Amino acid sequence: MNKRIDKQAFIDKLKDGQTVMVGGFMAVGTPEILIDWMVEANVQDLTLICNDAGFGDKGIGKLIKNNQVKKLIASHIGLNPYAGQRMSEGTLSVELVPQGTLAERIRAFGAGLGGLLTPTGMHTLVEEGKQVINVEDKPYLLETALGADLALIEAKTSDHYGNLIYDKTARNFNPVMATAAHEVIALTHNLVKTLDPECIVTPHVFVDALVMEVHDER
Amino acid sequence: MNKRIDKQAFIDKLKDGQTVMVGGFMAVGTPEILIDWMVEANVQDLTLICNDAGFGDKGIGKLIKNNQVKKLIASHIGLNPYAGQRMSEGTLSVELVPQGTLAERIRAFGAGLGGLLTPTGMHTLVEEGKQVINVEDKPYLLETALGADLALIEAKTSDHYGNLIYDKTARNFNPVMATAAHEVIALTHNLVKTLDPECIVTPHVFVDALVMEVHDER
Amino acid sequence: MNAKEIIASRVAKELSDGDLVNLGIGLPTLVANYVPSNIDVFFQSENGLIGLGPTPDDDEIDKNLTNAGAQYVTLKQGGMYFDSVTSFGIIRGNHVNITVLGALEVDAEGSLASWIIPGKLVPGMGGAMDLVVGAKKVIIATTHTNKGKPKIKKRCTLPLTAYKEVDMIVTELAVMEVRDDGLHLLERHPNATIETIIEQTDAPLIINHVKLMEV
Amino acid sequence: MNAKEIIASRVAKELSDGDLVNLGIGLPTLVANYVPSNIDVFFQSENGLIGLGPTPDDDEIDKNLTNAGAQYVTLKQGGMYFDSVTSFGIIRGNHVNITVLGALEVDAEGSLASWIIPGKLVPGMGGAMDLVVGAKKVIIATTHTNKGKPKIKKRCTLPLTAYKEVDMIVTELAVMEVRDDGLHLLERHPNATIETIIEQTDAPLIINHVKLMEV
Repeated sequence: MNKRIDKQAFIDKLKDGQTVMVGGFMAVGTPEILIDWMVEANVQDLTLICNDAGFGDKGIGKLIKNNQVKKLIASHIGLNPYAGQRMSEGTLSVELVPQGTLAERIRAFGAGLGGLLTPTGMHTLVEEGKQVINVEDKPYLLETALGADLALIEAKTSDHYGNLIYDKTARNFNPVMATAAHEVIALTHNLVKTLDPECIVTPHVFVDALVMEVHDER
Repeated sequence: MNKRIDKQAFIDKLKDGQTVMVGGFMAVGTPEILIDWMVEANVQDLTLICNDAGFGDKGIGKLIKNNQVKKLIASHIGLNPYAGQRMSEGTLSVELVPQGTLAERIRAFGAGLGGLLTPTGMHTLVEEGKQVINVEDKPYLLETALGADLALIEAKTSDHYGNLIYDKTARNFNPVMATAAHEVIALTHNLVKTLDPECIVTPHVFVDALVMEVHDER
Repeated sequence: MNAKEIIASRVAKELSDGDLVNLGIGLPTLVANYVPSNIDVFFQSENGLIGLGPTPDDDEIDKNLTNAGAQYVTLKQGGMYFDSVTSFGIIRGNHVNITVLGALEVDAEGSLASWIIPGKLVPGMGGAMDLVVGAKKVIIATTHTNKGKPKIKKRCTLPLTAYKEVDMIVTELAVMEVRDDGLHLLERHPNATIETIIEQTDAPLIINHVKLMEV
Repeated sequence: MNAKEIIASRVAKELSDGDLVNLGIGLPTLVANYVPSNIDVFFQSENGLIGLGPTPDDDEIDKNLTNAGAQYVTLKQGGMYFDSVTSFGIIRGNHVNITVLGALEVDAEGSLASWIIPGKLVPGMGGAMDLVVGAKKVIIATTHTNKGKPKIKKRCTLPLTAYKEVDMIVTELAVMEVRDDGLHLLERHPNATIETIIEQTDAPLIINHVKLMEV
């Protein structure tokens, strides 16, 4: 059950047109080296699911800058000037999702749910095209599950099985994305023999492959 | 922000007719002493939400034996002979819920969701009286949020703020129930100054009161 | 080998290295005794752990470490604890490779009845409905008949646990697979003739090449 | 005190001991500077922590410890980290006592517009829609007007962030509360007359006893 892969094995998993979830919140907790390798591989027409668009030269922003992204599903794109630019050029489409709804939709996919009812977005543009369902006379939006072909996440430490823990606010979307993709690849900065079974955040069953980065060069 | 309460303060929070969630799985992780105090207080007409009915003399089974429970919402009642007996006597009504659906319904309440779409129970008796909603041509049951007046949970250790960690499989329903009641009371076996902020399972904001039991006498 | 041992040992051959497996209570728990030694399998217990280890000695018992059948267990290396929401997220979310469950009835369409015995108190479905719906592969491990009456039906007559979710049925007589065109007889126990199996099965069987069960 | 400081200091008086508070980026973050010293308040940052501590010195900066505005922060005792799902469960689930947010427009019904400026790139709603819907008490902290134009309307004209969710509006001129019967003027800044406030507000104000703002 050796899950470690190298750069080439990672690049071999990338394909044009894939839907890829990437962990991170304004690039904190984004597996930068994996993004760099995606830029290097220059895969095209990606659909990305991420909390935000990162920055121009940090996080998934690098993929947007390099014109590899066809569609972005995110809660915020304001810190990456290339996102707006690509949108007005017509090469990038953006679906804006409230941050909590984004988290729940990804969670729903990972937990085998078809969707969830949230009050968030009721009576706003977010409601457009969605079913409104009343429960005890209160209206909720039906939001559907959101999964991906690939999830790229960043962990602080992994054990040999692929159990993961995270570092402070670099946790954010990483654990939930680890549940919601057909293949989950984790960048880890430490590899240890065992982790405290009470403190493991992502059980190894969610993790398909590990990339080891001892020296964090960001 | 002192959350510690004593036996009398606990008993003062109990009322006839309350809906009470109790953590535990076959009584593992059930705050036994709080159940004993409920038996002592002899509050009546309770609606209990718990994974199961416990045993005849362990867990919430003691409340059923003592005829304090009007309704039980659970996934399994087979290990408590009094549950079946009270049902046939007509003094106890039981709503059986698939275990994963029970967990999700409680979670939905705690997370402010109106409900969720699950494939579990489709084409079974569980479907009765529920809405079926199709998402991408797949049918799901709409299950609604489930909350309570009071949640009684058992933790291994609390810090002074009420942050909680649990012990092995005694965790089970405790963390989710901590999110889903108007008042949450935790029995804790240890009280410490600080807990590792990466390993806290239940943030203190969910916990209203702490009962300290240094000597576990079960 | 008795019937249960035959069933458990055959089911165990379905496991692959790295699999996450959830065993129902009763007969299915025996499967753990027959895991091939050359593979590493993780067992989940839906009350909140992955990585069931060997049964503890009396002096190693921890009252807060049990399986979903309330038996004392241990945790093996690489295992971890989690809450019920996570546990059923793993189950419903298709992250369990194989679940093995018992049956009152199972049918040619892959529907399962396992929670209501007419005239008896209904103890509840526990986690079974989620497991059958959520696991990648659902294996029913059951004796072929109950007091001589077939448990494998064309259509279940008892209230369902799940509709069209079962992938494979393993009994002491045969191994069957539910496919789109019906129930295929894949293997027979060396002591069971195809005629016996047909006779004791209340569902049409599609029969092509029937291999001998390795147990 | 400038307008922002007046607003932030007044909002801070709404906090109680033990409150969980979420401050939006911009003006609302200033509220943290005015928390009364006799109460203990926990600030949440929706990217994944409760217990924001003081801004770190340069040599204490941890690149993996930031707030929702991507600023480096610290964690105070009793605080903890969690993932985005938990964070928004806390927010949506009514566990945040008070959220303080800015506005483009806010109206007499308690509806808020804060995420779309016509003709400009829409950066996204981030977590604002969840916060406004989920927090027990929603306080809008905003200058009373924008370049002389009222921000407090009878009805919002811009696309909404949330409908009928705002509880209180605090500006440099006044404190207003949204009630079932309309928008009540509760307090005025000592330098602002009721006439000025009415003039600069594009919504009918219900006026009974108007106290002086304590700042």
